[in-house]
Amino acid sequence: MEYVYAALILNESGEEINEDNLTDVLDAAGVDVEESRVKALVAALEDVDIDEAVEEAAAAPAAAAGGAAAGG
Amino acid sequence: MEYVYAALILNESGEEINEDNLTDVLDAAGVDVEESRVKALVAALEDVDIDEAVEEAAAAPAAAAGGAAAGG
Amino acid sequence: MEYVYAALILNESGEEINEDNLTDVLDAAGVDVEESRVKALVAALEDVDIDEAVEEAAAAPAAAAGGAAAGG
Amino acid sequence: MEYVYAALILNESGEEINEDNLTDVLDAAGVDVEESRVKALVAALEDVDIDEAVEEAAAAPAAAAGGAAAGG
Amino acid sequence: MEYVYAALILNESGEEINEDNLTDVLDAAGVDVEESRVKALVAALEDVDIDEAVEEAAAAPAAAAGGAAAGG
Amino acid sequence: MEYVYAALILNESGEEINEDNLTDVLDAAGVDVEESRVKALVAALEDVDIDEAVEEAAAAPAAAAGGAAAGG
Amino acid sequence: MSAEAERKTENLPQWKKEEVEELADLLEDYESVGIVGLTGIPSKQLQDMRRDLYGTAEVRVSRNTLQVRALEDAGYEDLVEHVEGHVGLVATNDNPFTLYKELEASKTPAPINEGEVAPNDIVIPEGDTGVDPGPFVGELQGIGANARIEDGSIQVMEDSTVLEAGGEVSADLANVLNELGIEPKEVGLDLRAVVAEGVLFDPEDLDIDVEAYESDVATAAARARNLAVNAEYPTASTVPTLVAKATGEAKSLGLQAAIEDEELMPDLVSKADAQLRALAAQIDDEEALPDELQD
Repeated sequence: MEYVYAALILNESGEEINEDNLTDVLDAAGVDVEESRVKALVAALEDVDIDEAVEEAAAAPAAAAGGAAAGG
Repeated sequence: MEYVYAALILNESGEEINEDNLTDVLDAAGVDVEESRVKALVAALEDVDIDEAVEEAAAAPAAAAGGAAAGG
Repeated sequence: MEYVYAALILNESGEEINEDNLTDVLDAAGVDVEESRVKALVAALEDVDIDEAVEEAAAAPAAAAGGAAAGG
Repeated sequence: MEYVYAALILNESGEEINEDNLTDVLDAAGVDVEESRVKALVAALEDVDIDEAVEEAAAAPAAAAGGAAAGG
Repeated sequence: MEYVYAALILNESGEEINEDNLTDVLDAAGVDVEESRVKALVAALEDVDIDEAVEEAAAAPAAAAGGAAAGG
Repeated sequence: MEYVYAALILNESGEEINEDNLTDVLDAAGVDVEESRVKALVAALEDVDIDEAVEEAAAAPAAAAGGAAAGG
Repeated sequence: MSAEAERKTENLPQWKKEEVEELADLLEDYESVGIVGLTGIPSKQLQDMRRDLYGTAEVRVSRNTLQVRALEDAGYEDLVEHVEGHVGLVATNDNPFTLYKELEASKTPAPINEGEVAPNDIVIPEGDTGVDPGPFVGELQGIGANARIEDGSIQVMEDSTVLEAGGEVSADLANVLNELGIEPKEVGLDLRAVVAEGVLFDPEDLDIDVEAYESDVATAAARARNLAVNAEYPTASTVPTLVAKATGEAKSLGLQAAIEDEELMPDLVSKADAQLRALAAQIDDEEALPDELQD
């Protein structure tokens, strides 16, 4: 998921989510960057409203956290 | 959440989650890094097993995708 | 199921969901296409708002996946 | 989701989920295929048991259907 | 969490949530105050509507279960 | 709730939750301290397992958020 | 002692002077002073209570007129109106709320006599009275208890309130209660009012709802958690939630954008499957669907 996290950081910092920026972030984190994944990620995010997608998760923030508990 | 995302990238790449590495990742993403927040995060993570936290979150994969929204 | 997936791909690519297009997609996937089924599907989808159905389901897989957990 | 749909059609027709086959299906559907996404998809699916993933989702099909109904 | 409690007291008393005030409150409580944590808190709270943020559930594991149930 | 927050700080710092300490914390926060409320809080908390109550809140914060009776 | 107080006591006989002085010392030595009702406490029990309170509070009993004088001299005018009936002074350095709790906890049940006023509802509890069949069943019925003979003894069929709070105990009721060993009174030092550091507290003020405070503690903790998580302030207790939130966000984005990530594939596949089923659910024609999608 490191590629997705990298995109999320760029989204918060307001930088463009392009191949160069993603590669820089992942490089800095010591990730052995695969160019095709970066490309694919940029393409996948092209028409997506990231803030909206993130917000949808926020609707169930703990859902994730509480998964185990909820199952019990 | 950019600080947390950065920690999660480092966690996935297997790099140590320390002040220097976090700062590098955030810098690369164009984040105006606040040292104190980096410090606070590192300190907080000292007592937390991040893998466990991630795993617990993963236990409820779909919930994050909007389960709560559907319920709400 | 492959017939319905083929319809979903056409829906996303913006191509018309007609017999020719469905047959092309299924052919390309190595499916031994049954003409009558293609006809029936095209007719059946005429009155369906595919985007709506798909969107609703986007919320539901979560529910589905979570359902098991919650039930457990 | 068209890339995922394409993979699932191939999975059902019993064809191999490789770059060529995916590209063929998507091409036939009029999708402007991005090679990098195809590559990334093939790589990502390498260790995934698609049938298992589908079965898990199917384990709570009522939830999915019900979700849609409730939303409708 | 003592730093957060201190911020909440200041929020209720109407005093500014700054480093000096937080340090005073924590000092008075016998806390061995770490400047970086105080700074980090002030930074984190800068753009936050505290009254709103305290009411917004940050973790509601029950919601996850409910979401799934509602879907079913 | 500022009185309760003050008690929670003392609880975390390991200081005794008594009138003097509570008054000091609240004073430092610029609260116009009512002695009788401090006294009542001290007496009431003698019978409350604070750590347990805090933990319960962490498990079901949404439920707890409704409470606010006495200290508010 | 102030000059004014000196003057007030000068007309009293020597023993009274001494007693007022003793009371004055008591009032001066402690931060909080209150009036306790002593009605119905046998003197032996009072001795025990005073001993139990040693180190916490001091109880002094004296003539009411002398208590009033001592209170007035010491500036406790607010308490004077509570000096009525059989009362004593209580003095403590403890928190008055704590004192009230301790006094309430030390109360013990006691029988109630004919002519006394019920301090609370008097209830004959459901169950076997253990009394052999006989005229007692009539006595029970006479005071309003739902009683009858069953299985060879007198049974009360349901909890029966036989006198409401404030009612006067009749001779018959006192007899029945005595026979059953029911002690409806709570006897003990009954705190009527306290002045602590200048503030007057009534029993209603002092009767704190511990559960409400407990719920406040939980609420305060929940709010702090919410704030810390929503403001993304990491602490040992909020980091797991923040991590979960971040992974949830990444997952949500990944699913929405259909990002080709290994971790996301199972969820993407199930999402596709769910979409397929949702679409199939809208299709009426069986011809159009494979068997596995038909209802």
